[in-house]
Amino acid sequence: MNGTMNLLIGLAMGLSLVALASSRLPSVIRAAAFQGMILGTLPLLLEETFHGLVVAVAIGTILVKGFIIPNLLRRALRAANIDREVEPLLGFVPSLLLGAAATIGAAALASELPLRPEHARSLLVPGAFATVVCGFILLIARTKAISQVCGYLILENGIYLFGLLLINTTPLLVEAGILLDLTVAVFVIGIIVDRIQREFDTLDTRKLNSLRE
Amino acid sequence: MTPGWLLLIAGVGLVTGIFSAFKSPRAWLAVTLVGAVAAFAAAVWMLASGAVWDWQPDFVIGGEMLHLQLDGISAFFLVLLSVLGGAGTLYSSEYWNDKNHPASAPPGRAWWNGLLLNMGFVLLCANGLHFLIVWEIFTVCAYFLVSLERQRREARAAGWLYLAASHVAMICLFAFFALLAARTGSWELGPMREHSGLASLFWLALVGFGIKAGIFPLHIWLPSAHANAPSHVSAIMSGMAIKMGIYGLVRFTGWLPAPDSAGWVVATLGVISAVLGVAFALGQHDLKRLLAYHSVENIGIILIGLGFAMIAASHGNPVWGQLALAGALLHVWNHGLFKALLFLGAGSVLHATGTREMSRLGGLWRAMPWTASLFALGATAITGLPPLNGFVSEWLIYLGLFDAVSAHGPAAYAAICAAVFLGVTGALALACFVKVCGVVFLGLPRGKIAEHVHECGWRMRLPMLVLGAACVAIGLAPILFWPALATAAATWQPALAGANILPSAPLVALGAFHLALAALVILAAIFLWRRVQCNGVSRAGTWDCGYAAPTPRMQYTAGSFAGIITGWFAWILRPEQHAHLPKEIFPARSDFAEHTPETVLESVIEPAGSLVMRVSAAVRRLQHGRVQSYIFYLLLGLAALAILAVMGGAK
Amino acid sequence: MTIALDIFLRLAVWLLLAPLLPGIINKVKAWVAGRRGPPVLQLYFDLAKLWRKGVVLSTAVSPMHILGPAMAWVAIIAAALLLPVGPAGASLSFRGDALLFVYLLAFARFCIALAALDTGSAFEGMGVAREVSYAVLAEAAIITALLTLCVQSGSVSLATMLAPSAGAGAALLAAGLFGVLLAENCRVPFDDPNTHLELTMIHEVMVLDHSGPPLAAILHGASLKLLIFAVLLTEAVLPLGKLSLLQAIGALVALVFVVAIVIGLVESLLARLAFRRVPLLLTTAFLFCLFALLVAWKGGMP
Amino acid sequence: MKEIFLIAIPLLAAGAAFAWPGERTRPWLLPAAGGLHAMLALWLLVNPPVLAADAWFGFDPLARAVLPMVSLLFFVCSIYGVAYLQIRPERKNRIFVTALLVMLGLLSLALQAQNLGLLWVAAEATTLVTVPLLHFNGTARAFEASWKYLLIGGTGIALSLLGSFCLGYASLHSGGNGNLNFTALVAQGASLTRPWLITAWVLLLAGYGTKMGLAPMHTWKPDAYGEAPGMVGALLAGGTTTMAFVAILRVKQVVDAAGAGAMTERTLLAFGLFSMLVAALFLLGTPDFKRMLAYSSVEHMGILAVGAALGGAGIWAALFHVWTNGLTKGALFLSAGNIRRAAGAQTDDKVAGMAWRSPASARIFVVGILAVTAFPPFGVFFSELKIILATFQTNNTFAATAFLGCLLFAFFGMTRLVFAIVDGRPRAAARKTNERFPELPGIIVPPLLFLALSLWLGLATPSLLREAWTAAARLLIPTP
Repeated sequence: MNGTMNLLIGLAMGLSLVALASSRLPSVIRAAAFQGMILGTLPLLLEETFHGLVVAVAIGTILVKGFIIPNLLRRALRAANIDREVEPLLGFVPSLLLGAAATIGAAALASELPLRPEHARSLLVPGAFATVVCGFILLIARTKAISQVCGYLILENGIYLFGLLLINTTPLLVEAGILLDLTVAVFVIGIIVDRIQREFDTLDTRKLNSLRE
Repeated sequence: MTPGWLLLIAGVGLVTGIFSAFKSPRAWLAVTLVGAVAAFAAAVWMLASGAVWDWQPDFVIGGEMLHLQLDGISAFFLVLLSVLGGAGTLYSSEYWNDKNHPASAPPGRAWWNGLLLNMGFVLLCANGLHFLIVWEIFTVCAYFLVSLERQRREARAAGWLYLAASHVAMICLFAFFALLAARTGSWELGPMREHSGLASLFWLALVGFGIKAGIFPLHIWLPSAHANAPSHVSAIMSGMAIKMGIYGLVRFTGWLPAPDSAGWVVATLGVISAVLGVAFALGQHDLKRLLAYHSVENIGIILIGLGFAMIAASHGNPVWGQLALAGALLHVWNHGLFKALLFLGAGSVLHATGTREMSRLGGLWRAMPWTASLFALGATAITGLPPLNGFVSEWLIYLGLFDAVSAHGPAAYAAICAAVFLGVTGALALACFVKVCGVVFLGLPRGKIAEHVHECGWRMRLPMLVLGAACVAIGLAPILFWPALATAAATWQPALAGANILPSAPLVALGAFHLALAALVILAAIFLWRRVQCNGVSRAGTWDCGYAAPTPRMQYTAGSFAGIITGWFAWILRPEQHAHLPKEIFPARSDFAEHTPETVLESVIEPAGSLVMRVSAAVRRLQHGRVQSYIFYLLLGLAALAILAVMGGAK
Repeated sequence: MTIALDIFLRLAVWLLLAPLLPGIINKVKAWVAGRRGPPVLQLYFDLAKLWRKGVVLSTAVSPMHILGPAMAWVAIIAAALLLPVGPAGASLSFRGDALLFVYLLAFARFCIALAALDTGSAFEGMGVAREVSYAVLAEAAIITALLTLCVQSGSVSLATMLAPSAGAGAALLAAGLFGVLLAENCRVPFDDPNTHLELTMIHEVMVLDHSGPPLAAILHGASLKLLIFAVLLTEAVLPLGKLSLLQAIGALVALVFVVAIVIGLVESLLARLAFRRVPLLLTTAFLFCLFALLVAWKGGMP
Repeated sequence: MKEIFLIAIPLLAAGAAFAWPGERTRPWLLPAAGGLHAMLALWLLVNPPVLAADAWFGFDPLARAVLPMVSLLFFVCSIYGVAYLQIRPERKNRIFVTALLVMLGLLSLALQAQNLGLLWVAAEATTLVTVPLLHFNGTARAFEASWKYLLIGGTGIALSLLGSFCLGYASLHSGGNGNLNFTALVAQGASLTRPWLITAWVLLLAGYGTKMGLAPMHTWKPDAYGEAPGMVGALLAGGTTTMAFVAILRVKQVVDAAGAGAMTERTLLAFGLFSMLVAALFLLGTPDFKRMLAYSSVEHMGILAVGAALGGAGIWAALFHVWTNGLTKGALFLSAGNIRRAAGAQTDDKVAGMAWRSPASARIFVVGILAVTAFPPFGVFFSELKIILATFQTNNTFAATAFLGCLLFAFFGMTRLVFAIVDGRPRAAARKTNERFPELPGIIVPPLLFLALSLWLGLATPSLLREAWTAAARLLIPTP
């Protein structure tokens, strides 16, 4: 069980690096979506017995993170007729190196933190931290609004991964909160992206700096 | 009728004045004057009886019980406040009336009453929190009064500078009172001399109150505020508002223990303020700015007295300390009276001519004999010349200093310096006021402005007469005012209460001498006048050594007059000169102009300010609108937080 | 009643003797220059003549032009009354009168200066500017001198301050006070009372426009001031308190006479200083007084 | 269970507003719901209900100490809102009114939440519901502001979720049963696993600090406050930030109970002072008077953080400051909104002489600035004085010095800008139109009400409130 999980988490970590290295927006979106789907299946692996609510969470996550949001993003991409190139503030290679460094750092940090015996051999904690940091790098190092949304998605994925630690004990309200909020957040972001497009004729957030000192 | 009721009448009068300020100027005038008279009566009552009026109603404001107290020191200052307040009220009813200033006169009246009311409350408050509250409200009222002419850029700038400097003072007082409350566990004020942990708080009080008082390096706000305010406001600011700083220092040096070096520092600051204040005054060409610098000078004189009184108090109560204290306190009154008189006179000149530039005035005595003679009286008084009041207080301080010297105590060396500098200050002030009186009122009118002047009306003249009469009265009969002085001095440090210092300062003899001198001066003047009339008078132009066509423009100007002395002080005055001197055989038009900058403000404060602004500009560039960087800042904050959390052994 | 008589008599002596001093000085100057010179009593004649003369007033002046000299004259007389005459003491004496004495002279200066500025003439402005500026330094010197006397005697009353012997610093104090005397009374090397080049004068230029009785008041006041300073100098240096009354008065008169002669000699032998050197000389006088103070301080240490 | 109506009333009203057909009558729902809410909140303030032991939300002492302020703030703003929406008929108000009411409901929920998870959900939902409020004006600048608000605020709120998980794991690791109720967490006390606890604190402080606007996470604030309508700014500055502050206080309670009080105090003090410093530096030079209010808000958040770092007396003073700052800011934002409309611009190179163009608003603005810069007798003076007193009582002389220095520079910056806008000659373009901005009672009375409230809070702090703050402080710092 743990082996499969670690494999999937490793895959998810790899996908964040893929997102960092992608030079085209659709592949970034695809990486994020695939990562979301992988994470969606994890709750099923955690439980010995299939709890109804857990199944619902898993299906919901897969649907939202894997299909709805990527579709929304693709729609925005098409509707706005955006140039599909990712314009990085920080080059791909440095981003990738940073992402790798972050992964190693996250693993190191995770080994500092005490874990319960059942989590001790799992990649959950380092995976979560690494994904969060990769999300941050995408948020900081990319100029296009859509790639930032993807960064934010990856960040949320990392947090979700971490939340799996608590899935047994905490009421699922927290998880439901993520799904709900994430959906609405991206929905709103989508609208705004749409509006930005209309107002500024570009999705380049570098143009969004009329509010300044 | 008890002091409490009188104070109530005063308060009610001033408050109703605020409300009637907008509707009925006459009602305002009446109730405000009634308030001033009532406050005066209450203060005189307390000074005469030597008792303390203490009122603690069951009434909470801001979480603290109201506690008002009128003791010797506060009554002493309240007398001055009520006299100047009353005089300024009457004066402003003509000077700043609705006809000339339709927009600013009504709010001006309201702020005026607010100022008087809150200064009165500062004197009465015996609770630190309430002291701070009314102190700040009085500052704000003064700010709105200084910048009453809001359409003038200089008035606004002067007002802001005042507000900013006052806020620095406020911050110091914030810290002072909060520390006091934290260390004593209560906001109640009162004597706590044995609480030796409070001594170091003196420095905060010195800066806080010192800014208000206009001690030399902290005086930066004072010249422009006094120059740009309406003259009745300048009078109350210079006569009373800066004295509130002195009140604070006197009050808290009396109530709290002071560090050993406090007296020395105060006296040193006093000497610096006195000499440099008058030096800067000499460099001014703006009548009101010049008077403003004399406030710095006189605050210096007061501080010399106070400083030596503190030194004496820390060395066990020698009589010379009491002399210095009495001199300082009397100088508070005196300076309030003659400075207000001078500012009101300057206001009258400004009212008549529309300019404060001395180089455009001259020969005003013809059109404004009352103003000219009352101004001359004030000038004589502020120069500290007998037989007027300025001399009496300086004389007391001198006696204290001389006794300190002959006592051969540790303060003797300092007293030598202080006495010599006090003498120098007196001589410089004399030079300065000869210049003012001569340039503004004597000689011939310098420009067209001075040709259409008119004397002010009785409502402006009467306050000046009252103030002038007070100056003369204190000068001629100082002994009458001695009980008030003794009560206030005894309240400062009860240890000083026992000794009678009149043998060391024979005020009766001095008063008699002054009286005789005044009588003789008048007699001699009349005698000589009649002799001249008897011998016959013929009129001719001023003899100009043979020059055929003298014009008023050839008169000595204020700048040339002060040139010798400002040359001695050029190291600090740093005058800016613009000269086109005649060169050729047939010289072209030439001119020479000299301007004395605000050295402390322009060479210290402004560079420091622009440094801060450069830092601010650099930091503000970080908010450049790029959201990526903003998220990066967030990450940096997170990292800093993590380091901070792990630091300090959070294992 | 006796006090009134006392005051009256002293007043008469002061007023009558004062104009003698300039006469002596002029005689000495004439003698050094090999001239016969004006009579010693010349100033008396001048004053009498001026007192009877009519007055020419500038069209610019205010009443201050006439009142000023009168007030200054009274102030100088009042100062004279505070000054003790040897062991006879002063008619009016109280603690702190030394300071009153200094400030009375300042008051006189104030009045004369205003009366001068009244004419609106550039020359008189110049003179007043110089007068009040140099007075600053003279004031510092004279306050220091008073402090010296105060340290020596432990008193702040002229009558007792001037009684004891001057002690070790006498010579220094004499030098300092002599400098102040020359400056305050506008003698060479600070000023030249005889010159008629307006640009170079201090005191004389201030009274250019005065005439008749006011001028008489000014001249008489000036001579009285000179006498006051001479007496002050003498008493500050000489231990008059130790002598009997007659001896003391004799010594006083003799020394005042000597002072007058020295002034005359100085005026004959020295040239007037350039104006920018004047502060230097006055500072020197101040320093003499200060050193005298330090000497007295050390001497007075218990 | 009356406290549930604090949440239900606004949400029901929001539903009604969404369905309401009349564009002109819909705004009246705001004061109606706001008034009911305020009455209920005040009633609960006077009669605090007993809190059920395991309740997910409830009117506990901390909610009692701050919620009535938010309610009052909303009520007065809603009065303003009616007049404001009437003078802006060109914008459809369905979403605006609905979102405002939802926001009130969510704020009531978040302030009452007794569970870490529920608190987070409410906070996140508040973030989302703010977005339509921010771009009510529909300008390009408003969209930019909303975008930044959402991205930075979203990141912050994500961090706080991660922090919540860490705290949950700390509880789980030390043998807890996964109950994230604050009482349960506090009960675990020192047994909470230390490294997770610290990680949780760092993330939660950064996350809710972003929401609150502590530097350097404050960057969304000037943009959002600068572009939002005045009343939204007031609600953000007085309501949302209060919610974030309360969240931090609640977490601090848990971390303190676990014995890491020194760390929470150190970090809060450092971030509080840093925020004040940054705000002071920005205030010195900013030319835009609405952004100025945002920096002032950053400064006051710093003050709150400093207060929270100073133990019981400090927390008491900070709760006091929540009231005084929130209500005084209300007057400032509303009058600044009026001035902004009257002038048509918001920087000092375009705006001057507003004392003539909109005299009442300009006067309220000046008085409000003096009030917010701690001039007595307004409330902020008293609360800041209490905080300074607390710094001295805890011997934090350095903190006191830095605190006072920052106050001073902030004062310089703010008065400079405000007087430049209020006084002076109106700019040439503005002079040409020469018409006065119609200052209807509906947009003048609410800010005046705020000033009156601020005055009343300072001069005559009701003993009821004092007692409520004391109870809250005692809840957070049990040992005095």
